Amino acid sequence: MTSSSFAGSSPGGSPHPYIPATEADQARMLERVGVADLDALFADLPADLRDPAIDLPPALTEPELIALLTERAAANAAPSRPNFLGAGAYRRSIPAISSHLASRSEFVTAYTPYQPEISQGTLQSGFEFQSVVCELTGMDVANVGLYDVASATAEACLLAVRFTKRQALALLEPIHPGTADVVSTYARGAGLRVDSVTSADAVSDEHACLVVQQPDFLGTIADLEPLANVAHDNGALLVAVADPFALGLLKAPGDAGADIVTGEGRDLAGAPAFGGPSLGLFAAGLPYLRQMPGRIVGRTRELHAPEHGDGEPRTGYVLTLQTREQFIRRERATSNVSTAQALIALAFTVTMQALGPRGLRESAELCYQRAHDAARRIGVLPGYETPERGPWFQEFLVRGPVPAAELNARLAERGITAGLDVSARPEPEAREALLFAVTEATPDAHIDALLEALAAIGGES
Amino acid sequence: MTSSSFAGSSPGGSPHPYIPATEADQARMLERVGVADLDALFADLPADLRDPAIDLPPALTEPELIALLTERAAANAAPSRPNFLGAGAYRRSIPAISSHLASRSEFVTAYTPYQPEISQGTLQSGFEFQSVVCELTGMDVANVGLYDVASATAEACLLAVRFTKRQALALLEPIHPGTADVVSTYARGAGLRVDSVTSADAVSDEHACLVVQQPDFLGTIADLEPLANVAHDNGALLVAVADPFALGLLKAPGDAGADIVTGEGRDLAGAPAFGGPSLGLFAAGLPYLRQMPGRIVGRTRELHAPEHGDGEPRTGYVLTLQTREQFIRRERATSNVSTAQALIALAFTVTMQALGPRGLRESAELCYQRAHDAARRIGVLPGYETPERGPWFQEFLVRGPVPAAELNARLAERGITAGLDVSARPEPEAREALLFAVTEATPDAHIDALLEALAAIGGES
Amino acid sequence: MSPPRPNSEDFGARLSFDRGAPGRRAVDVPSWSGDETPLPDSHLLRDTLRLPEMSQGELVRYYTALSARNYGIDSGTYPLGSCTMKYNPKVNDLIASLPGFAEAHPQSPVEETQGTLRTLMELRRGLAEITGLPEISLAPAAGAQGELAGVLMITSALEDRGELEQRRRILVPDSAHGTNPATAAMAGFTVTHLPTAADGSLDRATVERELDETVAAVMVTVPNTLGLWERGIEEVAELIHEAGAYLYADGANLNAIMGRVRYGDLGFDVAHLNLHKSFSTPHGGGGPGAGPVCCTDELAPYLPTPVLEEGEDGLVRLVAPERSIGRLQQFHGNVGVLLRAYAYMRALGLDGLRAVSGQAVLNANYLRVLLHGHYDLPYDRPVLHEVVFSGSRQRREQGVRTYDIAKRLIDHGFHPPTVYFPLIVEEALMIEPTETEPPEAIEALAEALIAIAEEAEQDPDMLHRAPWTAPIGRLDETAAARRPVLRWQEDVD
Amino acid sequence: MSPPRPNSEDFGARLSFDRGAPGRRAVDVPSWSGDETPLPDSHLLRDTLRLPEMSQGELVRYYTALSARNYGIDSGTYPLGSCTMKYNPKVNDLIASLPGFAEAHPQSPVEETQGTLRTLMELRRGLAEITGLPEISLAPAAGAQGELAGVLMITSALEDRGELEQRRRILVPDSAHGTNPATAAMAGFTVTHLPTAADGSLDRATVERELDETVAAVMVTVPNTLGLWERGIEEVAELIHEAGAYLYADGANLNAIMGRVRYGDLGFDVAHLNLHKSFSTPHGGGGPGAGPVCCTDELAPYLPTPVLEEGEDGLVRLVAPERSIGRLQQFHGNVGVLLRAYAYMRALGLDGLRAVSGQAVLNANYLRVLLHGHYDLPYDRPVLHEVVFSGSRQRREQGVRTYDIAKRLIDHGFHPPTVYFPLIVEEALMIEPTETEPPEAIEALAEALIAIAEEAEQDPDMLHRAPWTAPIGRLDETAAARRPVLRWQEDVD
Ligand SMILES: Cc1ncc(COP(=O)(O)O)c(C=O)c1O
Ligand SMILES: Cc1ncc(COP(=O)(O)O)c(C=O)c1O
Repeated sequence: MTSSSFAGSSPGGSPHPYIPATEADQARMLERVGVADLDALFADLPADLRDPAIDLPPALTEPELIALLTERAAANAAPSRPNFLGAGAYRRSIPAISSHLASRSEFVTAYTPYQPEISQGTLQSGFEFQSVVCELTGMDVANVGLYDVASATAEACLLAVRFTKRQALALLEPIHPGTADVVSTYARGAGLRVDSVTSADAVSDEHACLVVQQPDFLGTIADLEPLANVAHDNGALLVAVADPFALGLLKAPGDAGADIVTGEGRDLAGAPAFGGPSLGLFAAGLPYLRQMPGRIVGRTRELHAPEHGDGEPRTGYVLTLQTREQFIRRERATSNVSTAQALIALAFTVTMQALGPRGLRESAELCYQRAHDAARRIGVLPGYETPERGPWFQEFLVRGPVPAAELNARLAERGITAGLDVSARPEPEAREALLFAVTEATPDAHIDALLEALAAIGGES
Repeated sequence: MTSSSFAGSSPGGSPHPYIPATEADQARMLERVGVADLDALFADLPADLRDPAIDLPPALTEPELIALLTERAAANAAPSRPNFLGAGAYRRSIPAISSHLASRSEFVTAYTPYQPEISQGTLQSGFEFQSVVCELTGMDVANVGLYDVASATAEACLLAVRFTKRQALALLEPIHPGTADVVSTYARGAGLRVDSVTSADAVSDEHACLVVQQPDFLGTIADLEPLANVAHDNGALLVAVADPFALGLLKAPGDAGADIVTGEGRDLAGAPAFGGPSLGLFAAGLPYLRQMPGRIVGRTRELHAPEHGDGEPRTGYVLTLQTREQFIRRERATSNVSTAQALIALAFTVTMQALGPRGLRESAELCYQRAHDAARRIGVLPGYETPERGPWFQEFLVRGPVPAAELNARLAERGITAGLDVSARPEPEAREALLFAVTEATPDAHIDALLEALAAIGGES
Repeated sequence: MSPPRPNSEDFGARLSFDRGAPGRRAVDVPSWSGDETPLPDSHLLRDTLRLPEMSQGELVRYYTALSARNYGIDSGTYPLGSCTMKYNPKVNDLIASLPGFAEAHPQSPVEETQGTLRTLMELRRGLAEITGLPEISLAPAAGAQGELAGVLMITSALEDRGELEQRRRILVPDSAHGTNPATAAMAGFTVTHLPTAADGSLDRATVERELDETVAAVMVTVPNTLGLWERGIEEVAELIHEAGAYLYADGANLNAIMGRVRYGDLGFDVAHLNLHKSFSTPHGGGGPGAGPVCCTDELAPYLPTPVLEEGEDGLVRLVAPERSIGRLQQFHGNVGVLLRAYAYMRALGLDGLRAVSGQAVLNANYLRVLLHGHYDLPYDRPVLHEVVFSGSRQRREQGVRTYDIAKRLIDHGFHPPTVYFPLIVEEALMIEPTETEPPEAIEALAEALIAIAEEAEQDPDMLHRAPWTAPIGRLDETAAARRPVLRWQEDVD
Repeated sequence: MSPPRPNSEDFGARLSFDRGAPGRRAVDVPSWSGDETPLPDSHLLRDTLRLPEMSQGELVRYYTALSARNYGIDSGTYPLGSCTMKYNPKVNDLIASLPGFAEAHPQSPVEETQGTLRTLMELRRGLAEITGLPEISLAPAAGAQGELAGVLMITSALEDRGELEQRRRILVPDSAHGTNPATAAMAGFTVTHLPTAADGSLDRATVERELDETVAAVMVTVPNTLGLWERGIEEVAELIHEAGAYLYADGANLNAIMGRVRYGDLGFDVAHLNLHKSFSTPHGGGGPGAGPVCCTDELAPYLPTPVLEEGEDGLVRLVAPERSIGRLQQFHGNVGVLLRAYAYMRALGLDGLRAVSGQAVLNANYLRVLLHGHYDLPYDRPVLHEVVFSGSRQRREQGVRTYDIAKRLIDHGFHPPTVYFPLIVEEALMIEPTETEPPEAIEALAEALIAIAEEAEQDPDMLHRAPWTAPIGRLDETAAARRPVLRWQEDVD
C-alpha cells in the first residue's frame, strides 16, 4: 500500500490482530526481562534443531480467510440436496434459541469450571443436563457428557468390567459398526474379549455386560426388558445405547432394567457437522456412581452467608466426586477423560427444555409418522419392498428392482443421496437393501423427489 | 397427534410459545381482576365493530416458519451471483466481530436508554459512535444517528433553514436521486423551494444551504473547499453528503469547510440487506449544536461517590440536550425523530474500531486500487470505454458496443448483475453508460467473469 | 465486614480511544498486488485520522463488558409504558440474517429479489387485514416517520381539494406522544391541543368546538397513552369527516387491540404502526424500527414511495403511487425489520394475535388490581395494554419523586416503567407488562413497587440516592446538559 | 450507609424444572396431517416424562442470566496454567457454522464432502510440518483421547515386534498431567514415576536406571508442566530408542515452541496436540476439543481410523491404516473444532505462529520478573509459556493457602491461575498469560497478586472468606462430595 505518508497510525505495530504487543511493548518487556530479543528466550532449545524449515501456506487476512472457506463449504454438497442417510446421525429440528443461547460467549470461551464461584453458568447448566439425561433414560445419575456415543459405550463396558471383574463383553447385533469398533479399540487396551452376539442367549457368566442399541442399527425398536433379565440372570449388566430423541416416545431404558445408558446427543444440539462435535450421554444406576467416568456436577451451598440478603447461604454448583478422576487419582482413575463436550451438552439441554415433555413426545411421534408414511409410499412402488424386522422408529430398509449399490448410484445421478448400503450385512432383511432415514426434519419436497426418482428407476429396469 | 394418553404435560397449556400464561394462570388472573373472560376486558370497544372477520394465513410452527423463509431467501438471487451495483449501497468486508458483538442480546433487546444507570452499554457505545463520526468527518459534534443518509440530509437542510431563516435549498448534481427525492419530501412540509443546480455558481442569498455529495452520484470525487467558499460567500451552509468509507482516504469535509456532514453507515455495519436497516450519519459544527435533530449522548459523573472504591464519583453517559426533542419540546422540537438506528450504529462503530486508522485507510486504498484496475481492464476491451468526469473512488461509467439497456440485459443473461443504467442522465459522460461499482469486497472471480462476458458481448456485436 | 472492592474501576472514563496502543489492530486488510493507480491529488486526501487502535481480543472484551452494563428484555421485565417491550423471538433474527435476504442489493432487478418482495407483499396484505386500511407503504423507518408520511399525505389530499391554504390546524390530544405535535409542526401545521376528559377519553365538547374549516386533521392515539379506549371515537370520526378533516391514528398501541377492532372500521383515514413494538422486532437500544403507514383508498394515491404491486406477470414490484408524497429514504425502508415482523405475524396467525392482545390487556389489568391503593390511579377504570399510576401521593407525603421510585426499582431487579409521560398525569408511572411476561413476573413487579412505597415511608433518603446496585450510581443529567461533553478528546481524557 | 439488596435471590436454588408452569412451552411442533400409523405396542412406549415447561422468553432469560454468572476469556484475563486460554477468534466460529460445513452428513459419499475433507487434509499437512511428525490422525476428540491413541499405537507396534508381553511399563515424570498416567493404565500398562531434577528437567540418572527391556514407552511433556524446556530431551530420546522403547510427547504445550523446534526432530515417536489450546479453538466450558495424534512413519500403520488420503483421482478420502488400532469415535472426530483450527493456522501462517510462541514466552517471563520476590519461585530460571509460583511462604507465614489467593484474585477481576498442579510444587500457582494478553493486563495481574500478598499479611481472614464480589460466595465442595445431590428432584426442591 502507498499509505506510508499517512499519519493514521504509528509504525512498529503488533505482529497480528490476535497479538496485542507492539514492537514498543516488546522492547519494554524484553528490557524488563533482561534479554536482547525473543530468540534469546529460547536459549534452552537445542541449537542444532532450532528454527527448522517449515512449509506452511501463506497467512491470510480475515476477508481472504472467509472467502477461501466459503468456497470450501460450497465444495460440499448443498444443504438443500435431498439426503436420506441416518445410521447414527439424523437431521432434527433444533429450536433457534439453542444455538443463540449456546453461543453466548461467557459459555463458549470458558474453561472447565475449576473455579465454581465464577463458573455457575457452566455448572448449573451442567446440572440441568444431568437432570434431563436422568429423566430421559430413567437412570439415577448422569455425568456431564463424554466424547460421543461410541466412546461413552466403551467407557460403560470398562465400568462393567471394573464392577463385575469379568473380562468379556457381549455386543448384540445389529449395533452401529462404529460403536462396536470403538468398544474393541478401548477393549484392546484393557485386554478384554469382545463377543458379537445375535441373541441374548449367547450371554454367559463370562460377560461383564450385554450391550444393546435402541433402536438398533437397522432401525428396529428393541424390547429391552427380556434382554435385561437375561443379562442379569448371568450376572452381567445391561448397557443400553439409546437415541435420546427416540426416548421421547420409547420406554426409558432404566424402567426396562438397564444398568447403564449411553447415547448420542449431537443431533439435538445442532447440525450433523460431519459427525462432530458430538456428545456422549452417560447415565447409570446409583450402585455404579463411584465407578463412573467423566465430570459430575453436584449441588452445594455457600460456606458463609452473603453480606446482604436474608442471611441464608445460597445454593451453588461444583464439580464433585473428583477422586474418581485422573488429575487426582492418576493411574487409578476411572477414566482418563478431561476435556469433553460441555458446550454441546448445553445446546442439547436447551433443546430439551424448549421442547418440554409434550414437545419432545410430539416431535418423536411426528418423526415416527413421517418415516412410516414415507416407507409406506415406497413400499407400494412396483419393484420395491421395505422389509421389516419388527416395530421401528425412523429408519427402514428399502430393497429395489436393482441391486443396492446400483440403486444408490442411480439416485445419486438424480441428485439424491440415498440411504446407507447395508447389503453386506448378515441379516436376511438387509440383503440388497439400503437403510433410509426420514425424520421430522426431512422436507416433504425431498421425500416427493425420492419417490419420483425411485418410480422412474423402477420404470427403467 | 395421538399423545392424548401421554402424561408428559398437563392440558390447558399456554396459547403460544411466546405467551407464558396458561389456562390456569389466566383463570387465576381473571378472577383477581374480576371479569369473566378475556372478551370482557374489551367491553369498551364498540360492540358492532368488535371481532371483525380477518383473513390471515394460518400460524406456522418454528420449523415450518424457517422452512418457508429459507425457501423465500433462496428465491432471491444467490449471494454468489456477480453483482456490480453500487449507487448508494456497497458490499464491504465487515470484520466478523462486528456482527458478533452487535448481536449481544443486552444490546439487541434494550430500548432507547431512558434509564442511564442500566443502559451504559448502549450509551457509552453511542458516545464512541459520536466520537468516531466526528473524527471521520472532521466536525465538532454528532448525534447517535438518524434513519438513513437521505433523511439525515433532509434534516440537515431543515437545520440550515432554521439557522439561516431562508426558504430555498440548492442540491448540486450529480446527487443520488433517492437523496434528492427525500429532501423534496421533507421540504414540501416546510414549504421550501428545492433547486437542483449543476454548478455552485447557482447558489444565491436565497439558499439556506448547498448540498454536495462526496463522492458524487457518478462516483467522482468533489473538491469541497471551493464549493464551501461559494456557499459561505452567499451566506449559505455547506452540507456534505459523504461516504464514511471513502473518508478513510478523502479529506475530512470539516477540514474543507463543510458546516454539516451526513452519510450512510449501513455498509460498514453489515450486508446491504436490500437497503435497510440503514444508518444516517449526522455531524455538524458547534454553532449548530442546539439546532441538531436526534438523540445526543453526553458524558457526566455520578451524583454520589460509590460506597466502595476510591470515593470519586465515576464517569457515565446520558442522553442530553433533550430540550431539543419532541417528547419535551413537542411542536417546537428540532425534529420529530424518536426511534432511530442505534444497533446499526453500534455495528458501524465496531467496524471502525476494528479497522483502526491504518486499516480504514488501507481498506479504502484497496477499494480504490481494485476499482481502478477493473475499470482499466474494461477500458481496453475493444468497443468499451470508461468515460471519466474527474478523479473517482469506487464507481465508474462503462459505455459498451451496444446501448446501455441492452448491455445490461445481455450481462444478465450471462448471470451477471451489471451496473446501474444511468443513460437517461443529463451528464454527457453518462450517455448510454452503466454505473459500475467495484470495492475491496468484490471477488476477483466476479471481476474476471465480468470481463469475459463483456469481451464476449463485444465480440458478438 | 465488608472487603475493599479492588475492582471498582471507573470503566466509563476509558473509551476505546484510551485503550489499546498505537500500532495495534483488530483486523488486517489484504494487500494489493496489482498495478498501482496513483492516488488523487493530495489536496483531496486526508493526511491524518484518529481512531482507536486495539487488538481483536481487547475490542471483544471491551464490548462484552459494555453489554454487561446494559439491561435488555432478555435480562428481565422491561415494563416501559407505550414502548411495548415484549420478548423478541430469536428465530426472527435468524431469518433476517439468511444470506439470500441479507445480501440482496436494493438496486437489483425485481427478478432477483422476488423472495424479499413477495414476503413484504404478504406482510402488507396481513397489515391491511389487521388494520382494516387497505393500502400501505412499508417505507417509514419508525413511527415518527410514519406519522410524517401520514400528515404529508393529508397535506397532498387537501392540496388536491384546494383546501390546503385554509386548513392549517391539526388537533392533538394533550395526552399524545411528543412525536404527534412535532410531526404536525414539521409538516407545516399549527397544533391545537385537545384536553382529556375526566374519564381519560377526548373531551367531546372541545373537539366539536374546535372542529371547523381550518382543521386539516385530528391525530388520535388508539388506545390512548393512558392505556384507555378512546370512547366514542367512531362518532368523533364522523364529526371530523363532516367537518372535512381527516382522522389520523397513532397505531403505536395496536398490540392492545390486534384482531379485535380495526382502525379502518372505526373511521380512521390513515394510521401508522410500530412494528418494533406490536410485532416484537428488537428495539436495539434505539432502533432500527419500522413504521408502516396504512390508509384508505381515498388517500392511497398519496402514499410514500415505494409501495408494492403485484403484476400480471406474477412479479412483485416496487412502484411510486401516482400522487406520491415522495420517498422517505434513499431505498425501501428497514427491510430487515419488516422480515422479522412478517415472521412474527406468521408465527402467531389470527388466533395468536388475538391471544397477544387478550393476554397483554389481562396482564395490565392484573397489575392494576395488584397495585391498587398503593399508588394513586388518576383514571381509575379497567385499562387495555398499560396502566398509568401517579407517584403524587409519595411526592406529597414523603418528598419521594417518581424519578426516585424508578431508580429504586432498578435495585429490585427491574427496568423502570416509563415516567413523566403522559404529561397530563403528574409524577406518572406508565406501566406496560406486555403479554410475554409470566404472571409470576407481574406479581414480583407489583411486590417490588409496593415494597418501594413502604421504603418511601421509612427511608426516603435511601430512595433519593438509588440505584445502589446498578453498574453505576445515579448520574448527574443536569451537569451533562450544562457543560456538554459529546465526544472523546485527547485533552478531556 | 448500605442499602438492603432486595435482589439477592438464591438463583441457584431454582432450576428450569422449578421455573415456568405446567402447560408452557418454548416451541411448537408441527402437527401430522397424513395417514396415522399406529404406535408400537404400549409396553415399548413411555407413559410419562418429566421435563421443564417454560415459555420461550422465560428460557431465554434463564440462560442469559446463567451466562452472566460465568467468566470466559471474553470477560477478562484467564491465566489458567497448562490450559492456554488465549483469545478465540470469532471468525473461526463463523466459518465452522457455514451451512456447507455444518450440514454435511458423516456418511455422505466423498464426492459430496470434498470441501471438508480437503480442508482437513491441509490441516493435517500443516500439523505435520509444525510437529515434524509426518503421519497424523485427526480423530481424537481431546488430548486424553489422543494420548490413548498414541499409547495403543505403541501397544500394537510392540505386539508386532513380539515384545508386548515383556514391555509392560510406561515411565511418566512426576510433573506430568494426570491424563498421562491414567491413559497408560487404561491401555493396560503399569506406571513408573520419574522424579524431577532440581533444575526442573527429568532426572537423567533415574531415567537411565529405569530404562530396560520391560519399558514400553516414556511419556514426556514438552515443554513440561513447569513451563520449562526439558533439557537434553534429544539425548534422552536416543537412550530410550536404544532401550527399544518409544518416546511419547504430550504436546499440550506446543504453543510455547510452535515454529521453533519440532517433536519429530527431537526424536519423539508419537505426540498428541491440544488444538483447543494451542490453536485457539474455544473451550466451551469443558469441550469440545481436538487432540490429533501425530507419529513417525514407523508407527503410521497403527494410527486410529480414519486417516486422510488423497487419491490419484484428486479426491480426499477417509481410510483405515492397515494395522489401525481402530476407531476412537463413531465418526470422524470433532470436525467443527478442526475447521476452526485450520482457520487459525491459515490466519497466522508460519511467521504468525512464531510470533505466537515468541510473545507467549515473553509474556510468561514478563510476569515472572514482575512477581519475582513476592511469591516463592521453586524453579527459578527463565521459563517458556508459563511460570509456576508457590504460595508456600504465604501458607507458612500467614496461614493463607493458594486456594485463598486464587479466590481473592476473583475479587480483583481476574480468573485465577491453575492451582495445586503440578503436584511437585506445593501450593502451586501455575500461571499462563498466553500471547493474546496485552502487557497492561499482565501488569494488572501482577499488581493484583502483589496486592493480595500484602492483604495476606494484613488481613488473612478476609482472604479465607474470599471471593466477596463473585456472583456467589465460596462454595462448600466437601459437603457436595459427602452428600452428593447430582440431579433435580421434586422432593429435594
Ligand atoms: C404512542 C407513540 N407514538 C409514536 C411513537 C414514535 O414511534 P418511534 O419511536 O418509532 O418513532 C411512540 C414511541 O416512541 C409512541 O409510544
Ligand atoms: C499437559 C496436558 N496434557 C494433557 C491434557 C489433557 O487434554 P484434554 O483436556 O484435551 O483431554 C491437558 C489438559 O487438560 C494438559 O494440560
